[in-house]
Amino acid sequence: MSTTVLPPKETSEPRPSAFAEHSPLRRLLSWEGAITALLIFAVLAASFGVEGFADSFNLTNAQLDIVEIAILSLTLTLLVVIGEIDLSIASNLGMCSALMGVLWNAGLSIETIIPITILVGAVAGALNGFLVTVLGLPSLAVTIGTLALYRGLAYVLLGDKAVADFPVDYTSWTSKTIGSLPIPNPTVLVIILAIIVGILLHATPIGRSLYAIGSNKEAARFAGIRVKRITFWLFVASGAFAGLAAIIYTFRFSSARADNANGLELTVVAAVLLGGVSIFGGRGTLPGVIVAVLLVGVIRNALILDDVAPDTLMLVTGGLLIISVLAPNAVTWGRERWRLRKLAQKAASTS
Amino acid sequence: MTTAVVEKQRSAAALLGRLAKARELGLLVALFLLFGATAIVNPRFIGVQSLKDILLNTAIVALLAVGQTLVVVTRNIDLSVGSVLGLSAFVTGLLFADHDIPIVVAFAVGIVIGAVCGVVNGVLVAVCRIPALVVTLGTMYVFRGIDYWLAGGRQVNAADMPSAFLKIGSGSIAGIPILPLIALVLLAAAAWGMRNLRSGRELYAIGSNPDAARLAGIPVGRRLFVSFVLTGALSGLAGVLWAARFGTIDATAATGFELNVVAAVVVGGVAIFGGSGTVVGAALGALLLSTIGSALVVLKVEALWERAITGALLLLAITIDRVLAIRAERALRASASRGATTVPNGNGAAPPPPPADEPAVATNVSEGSTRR
Amino acid sequence: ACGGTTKDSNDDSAAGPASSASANPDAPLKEGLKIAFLPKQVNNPYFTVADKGGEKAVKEFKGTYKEVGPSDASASSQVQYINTLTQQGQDGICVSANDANAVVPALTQARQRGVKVVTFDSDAAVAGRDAFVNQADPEALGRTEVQLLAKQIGEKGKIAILSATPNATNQNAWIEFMKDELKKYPGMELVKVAYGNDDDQKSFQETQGLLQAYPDLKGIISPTTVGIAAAARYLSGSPYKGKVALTGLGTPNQMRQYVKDGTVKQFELWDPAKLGYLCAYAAAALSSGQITGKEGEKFKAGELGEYTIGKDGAILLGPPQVFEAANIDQFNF
Amino acid sequence: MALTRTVSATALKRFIPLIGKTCNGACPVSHSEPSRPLLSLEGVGKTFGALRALDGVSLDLYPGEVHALMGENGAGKSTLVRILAGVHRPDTGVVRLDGEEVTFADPAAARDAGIAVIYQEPTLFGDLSVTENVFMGRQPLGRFRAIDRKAMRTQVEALFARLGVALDPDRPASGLSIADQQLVEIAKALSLNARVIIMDEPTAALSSREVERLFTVARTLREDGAALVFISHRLDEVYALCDRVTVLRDGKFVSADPLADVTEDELVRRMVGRDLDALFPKIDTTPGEVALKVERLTREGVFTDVSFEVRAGEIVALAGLVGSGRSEIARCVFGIDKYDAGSVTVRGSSLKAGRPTAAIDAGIALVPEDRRQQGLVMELSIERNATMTQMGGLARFGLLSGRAERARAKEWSTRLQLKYRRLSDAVGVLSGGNQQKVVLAKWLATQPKVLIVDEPTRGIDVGTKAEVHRLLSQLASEGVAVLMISSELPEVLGMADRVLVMREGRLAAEFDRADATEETVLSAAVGRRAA
Ligand SMILES: Nc1ncnc2c1ncn2[C@@H]1O[C@H](COP(=O)(O)OP(=O)(O)OP(=O)(O)O)[C@@H](O)[C@H]1O
Ligand SMILES: Nc1ncnc2c1ncn2[C@@H]1O[C@H](COP(=O)(O)OP(=O)(O)OP(=O)(O)O)[C@@H](O)[C@H]1O
Ligand SMILES: [Mg+2]
Ligand SMILES: [Mg+2]
Repeated sequence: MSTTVLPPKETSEPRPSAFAEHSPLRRLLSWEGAITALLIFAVLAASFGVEGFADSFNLTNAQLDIVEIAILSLTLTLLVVIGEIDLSIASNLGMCSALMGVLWNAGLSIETIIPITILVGAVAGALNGFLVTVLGLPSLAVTIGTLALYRGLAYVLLGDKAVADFPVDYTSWTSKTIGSLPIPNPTVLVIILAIIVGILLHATPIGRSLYAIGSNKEAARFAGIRVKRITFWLFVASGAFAGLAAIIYTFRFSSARADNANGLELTVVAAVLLGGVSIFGGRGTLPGVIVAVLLVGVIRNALILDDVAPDTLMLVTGGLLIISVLAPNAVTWGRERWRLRKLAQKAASTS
Repeated sequence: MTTAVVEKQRSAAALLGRLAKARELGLLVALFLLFGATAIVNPRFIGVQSLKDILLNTAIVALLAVGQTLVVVTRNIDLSVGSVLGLSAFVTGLLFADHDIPIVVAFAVGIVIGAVCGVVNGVLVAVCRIPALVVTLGTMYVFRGIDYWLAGGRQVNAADMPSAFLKIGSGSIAGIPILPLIALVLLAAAAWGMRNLRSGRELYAIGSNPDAARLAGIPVGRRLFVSFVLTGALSGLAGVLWAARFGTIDATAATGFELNVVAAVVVGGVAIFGGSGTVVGAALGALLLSTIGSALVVLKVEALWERAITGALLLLAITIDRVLAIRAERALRASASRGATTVPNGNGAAPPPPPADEPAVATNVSEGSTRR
Repeated sequence: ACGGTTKDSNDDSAAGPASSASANPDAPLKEGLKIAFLPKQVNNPYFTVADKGGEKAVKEFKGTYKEVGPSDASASSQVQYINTLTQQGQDGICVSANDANAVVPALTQARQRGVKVVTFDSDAAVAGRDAFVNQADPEALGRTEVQLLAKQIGEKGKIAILSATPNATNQNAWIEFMKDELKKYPGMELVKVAYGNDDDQKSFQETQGLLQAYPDLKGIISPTTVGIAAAARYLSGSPYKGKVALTGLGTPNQMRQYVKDGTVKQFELWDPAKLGYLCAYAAAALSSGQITGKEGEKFKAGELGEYTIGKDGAILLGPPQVFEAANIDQFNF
Repeated sequence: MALTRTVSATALKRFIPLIGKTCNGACPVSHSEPSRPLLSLEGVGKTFGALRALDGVSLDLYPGEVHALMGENGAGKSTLVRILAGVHRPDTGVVRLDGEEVTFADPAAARDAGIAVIYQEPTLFGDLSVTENVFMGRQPLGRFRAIDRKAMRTQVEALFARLGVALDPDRPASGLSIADQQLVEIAKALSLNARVIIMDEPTAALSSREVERLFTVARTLREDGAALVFISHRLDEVYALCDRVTVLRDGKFVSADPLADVTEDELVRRMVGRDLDALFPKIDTTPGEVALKVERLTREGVFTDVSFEVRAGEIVALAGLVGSGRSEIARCVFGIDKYDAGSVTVRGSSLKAGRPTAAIDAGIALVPEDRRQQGLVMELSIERNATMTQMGGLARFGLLSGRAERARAKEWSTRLQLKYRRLSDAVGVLSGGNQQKVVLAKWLATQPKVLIVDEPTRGIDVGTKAEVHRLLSQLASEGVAVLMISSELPEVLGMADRVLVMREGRLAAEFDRADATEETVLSAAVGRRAA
């Protein structure tokens, strides 16, 4: 259809402004920019102010400390962007870890256990997805339910036992670094996954539709976006990532236990929100979340290394989370005040 | 036709209303079945002592569920209740241990601490407009951090507290344990207020449609603020009661308790996205969950299964809720006849019927051609 | 399993760094040793007392003491602290492991970097530490608890155990010995092992449930301080007070109330301060080269006197203290 | 409940404002006036970001008048209403009530001052009963400051009787049709006994009977001395009800006159700022192949056994009463809802039910009736909204580039003469008419073969309306099959090649352009033989 629908008459082209579209200035003022600056500052401060921080042994371990958080935050970002939430991820991780123990004890090979674990994680995610999409239940309520259910199943599976005799080839893989660089293997995995998820979210039609879904599900449906299907599969992905995180966790600690990663979901949620993803959906970027995970990791590591007490750590974690949302609000508020004051001055001077 | 239609609509609405009440009814039925089934296995489960114990176990979580309902109906959530409880409980214990304060002062201090925490949450949510989930997730860490900092590894024991105070936690008045009595009184007050006070109804309005609430002149910020402060105060009170009940308090008291509370509220039929649900439902939800906990022990179910069963029940509760709601909606749609919303002689009302020859058409004919 | 890595094909031989150095029993304790205490969880009063004991010891041998630890009792956060302690170049770490296995890789790394690792209260896998300060011989503890209860109930009737979490290593070891000891008492029947998850409310509820499920229950053993306190509180406020015997492991401060009001007759516990004290000396002895952790080596632990390392590097603190109305006021922890 | 105005002093009764035609709003009320304005705005300005929504606007409202506020989409009418209602505070200028300068801190303050507002978008509480909705925040109180439910119920019944509404007061507000929602809003405003009643497009979703009923009520209120502000894009309604008219253009005051002094053409010229072209610029086309064929389509309880076809180059209108099921058919054809029986065929190949993606692939586009909820994602930018339907096509190797999106969005906003500041602005800040253009852009960019438009000009000003009509006509002439659902009969008669009439979920009649008249279409819609 070669439409020349309407003869272009007077066009209302916007004047180019200093704040054009994607100007670097604008980007810097965004939350992602601010938090990146904060990260750089934190790294510099830690390197110079905290003894032993910049050491490669410490850096490697600092990365390992946030591997599972990073993996879980990838899919949680997608879910929060579409306005859903998955609080069952850590329980799912625990259940998958317990399952690994059971399967290992049953004599299955690790090579078989790994895909089964990811699959079971995905199935657990699919249950969330089913309840949310088919029955239309709010994901917050559903995943609080499965949070209890999956953790409970973990105990049912492995009970009071711990399975610890996983093969050394696998358990030591998690702490091996790439050559002499301070980059352990799991970090490489996280980077690959982050790139994949990042491209999916920011450069593909599906990623774009996630923002539409997060802002207005009905309008998204009317635009031909398969809201339910996408939602369902994101929950499945979230479950599969939890399964993957379970494998890494279990190998990293060489310990399959039912209480693995207990309570980790709140840390992940906090990291995602700190990364600038709106809890109401429709807003947020993956780089922001990655930076937030790194920031949390760096701050924790540096403070622990500096012998700061856990109560301070908690205050910092909570405070950071609140400030992350408070700061942008305050900036907007301040700008508005400034604008009104200027208007009032102008009115006063003209009259 | 008109009355018939209205009648139909009425009955459908009544059905919906009944369903809302059915929620509480359903919980009662579930409780009844649970007690019955467990009693068959072990008759002592419905003995006086056992019932007392169950009520005692429920009292504190029910109190928190009532508070949580106040915020959840406004489309908010308070995840910091566990931390507030822990902080208030520890400070109460500390004051007893180090300063020998009178019991009344302990209650006052606990409630004030809770209220102050509520003020922090309230300001951040209502004034700074930060989503409650984020705020209270943050303050959950912050309040607990303060608790840890105050405690510094200390523990307060029953011996440090006056026995009159500890009596509140386990004693009875006229055979009824005190703790549930306190919870019941506050529950009744909250239930009455939520139903009969303007401000109570306004909480529902805010949760149902926040923008419209603002336009309707409801002081949304103030209401949210007050509901967070009340929730905080209730958590603070719960902290004092916790100290009285458990006798041993350290900084970790009630860690993770917020999930139990939210679960009780959800099982109690309070919509997680606001607008509907009652405090009575929430309290019944709390009662059901703690009864399940006790019943599983009595039924000698493997302890490992308990958590899984709780989770499954939670899912079951919201699923049943949802299915019922869908049915009710369908009933409503089926009964509402098409295009019958405007009725010429509705209720034999005063205004004269429009001229019979003017068709009621969904057209607003311009240029005034049909309007003579 | 078809050709992959299975449990059978995987004969694990992940031994820690072999301590090749030989012990010099006459070496003096070094001054200025940096000894860190890493409890399961900070803010846990039991560990606070234990660590205080450690601090006292470290002061005695003029070292630098510090206590760090996670706010939640999870293995992963403990690992984070082990790594930082390693990074900080501590001379010795006294750790109570949340998960016997999960801490091993981190501890192994620490030991490779010259840090001496002594576990206390809750052991890590042997490969991960140089020595383990055992608060009580699991066998003795398990058996004495049964004996304490047997005496109180006249060796007859149903009994239950209220434990901590289902996978608490300590408790499970003790429970095994309790079961074994019970074989000697044909009149006593263990009807259930309940788990209070070291959570006060849960333990309380479990006690209540036990009594409903087994109305003719005669006694409860709770080998965990949280559990016994909760159970005592339940009993003291219920008609079962005085009728159901309760014993186990508890701190005198928590239990004083219930011993005095007659709910509990006897219970036992080691002195956690001594545990920490001994652990600090063991770490110092290791760091100074007095011992290497081999069976049979001896070292002096300040005012506690001389200790000999037993099998698998275990150092036994000594018999537990039994508390009762007559002596409870002499203790404050 | 007594709805009569108690304030109505005899002096105010039957007052008809007589203001000189040339008076330009800001001019002071002359001394010969029998009354001073009840409510007035002076030089009010309001800025959103960099957008000047209102710029020095003045307005005088006298007791006993119905004052029309007119202007194109985005002229600033709703913004002015929100200022009067205390939702926004003006950046500049003053509001006077009874000659006193006032500042409304919040909507409650305005309400307490006697100002009632019916907003453009219904603002109901879905979970609460209709009764509670009417009285929220001002429930009658009984003992212990508890809500007196009985009194509340009686008052609501009286209100509904007065409005002739047969709604169950106890049913929850969720699930009410838009018309019913609007009626509840009106009842709410009436219950306030307000001195100033502002109605922002209250009739957009009402049937003519409901409109007439509303007008009767409005006239009574006027008799009783209230001041009414009435906003509508329908000139006939304005002329039927109003006494004076204030026109806004681009946020600026244009004129304020007694309606009797302004002709329709003049009014339109003032609003648009230029002469309008023909209102229904229908281009004659010869229909081609059958593009959309609907056979015996049924959705239980909604519509039954509906068959029709639309040919390429043809505009087929679907007329009928509100709630006759027209929108539901569109939803089913497009795959939003599933149908229970029947089939939909697009250019020879049958369409899978319940799959909007399949419909889009087959070349169907649906411009839905509720643009805020269904048409647009308000928080997203104009460009994202405009390209939302073509992301697959814009992607290269599965990846999208922002540049391609922007180019595509720019192309279409230029074609449709969209008024915007930046393409990256959220679409929510646009005015209603411009939002509708974004919806059109997003679907036209898919180059559809079958275009379904549901109430394409609802809430759109005359100028934009004419543009939309020209657009539809041009699309048809280019071979697009257009199915137009509309509640505006002139639009139906002016644009359609064929008119299908729905009644109670069934297809009641079909008329050719030549046979379709107001009489025939109306009769078919209500089920009577043409007189
Ligand atoms: N909250 C807001 N933020 C930013 N811009 C706004 C806001 N509200 C209105 N606007 C802008 O102000 C201008 C005037 O809008 P307004 O809603 O008053 O128009 P209107 O005359 O009511 O139009 P319509 O007839 O379409 O309802 C529009 O350009 C609109 O985009
Ligand atoms: N949002 C809604 N919620 C509940 N019922 C609705 C809603 N919208 C429409 N309905 C009902 O669905 C039925 C069919 O409505 P539909 O919108 O298809 O009719 P229509 O002929 O297109 O009328 P309209 O001119 O209002 O669009 C009506 O009974 C109507 O009241
Ligand atoms: Mg408007
Ligand atoms: Mg419609």
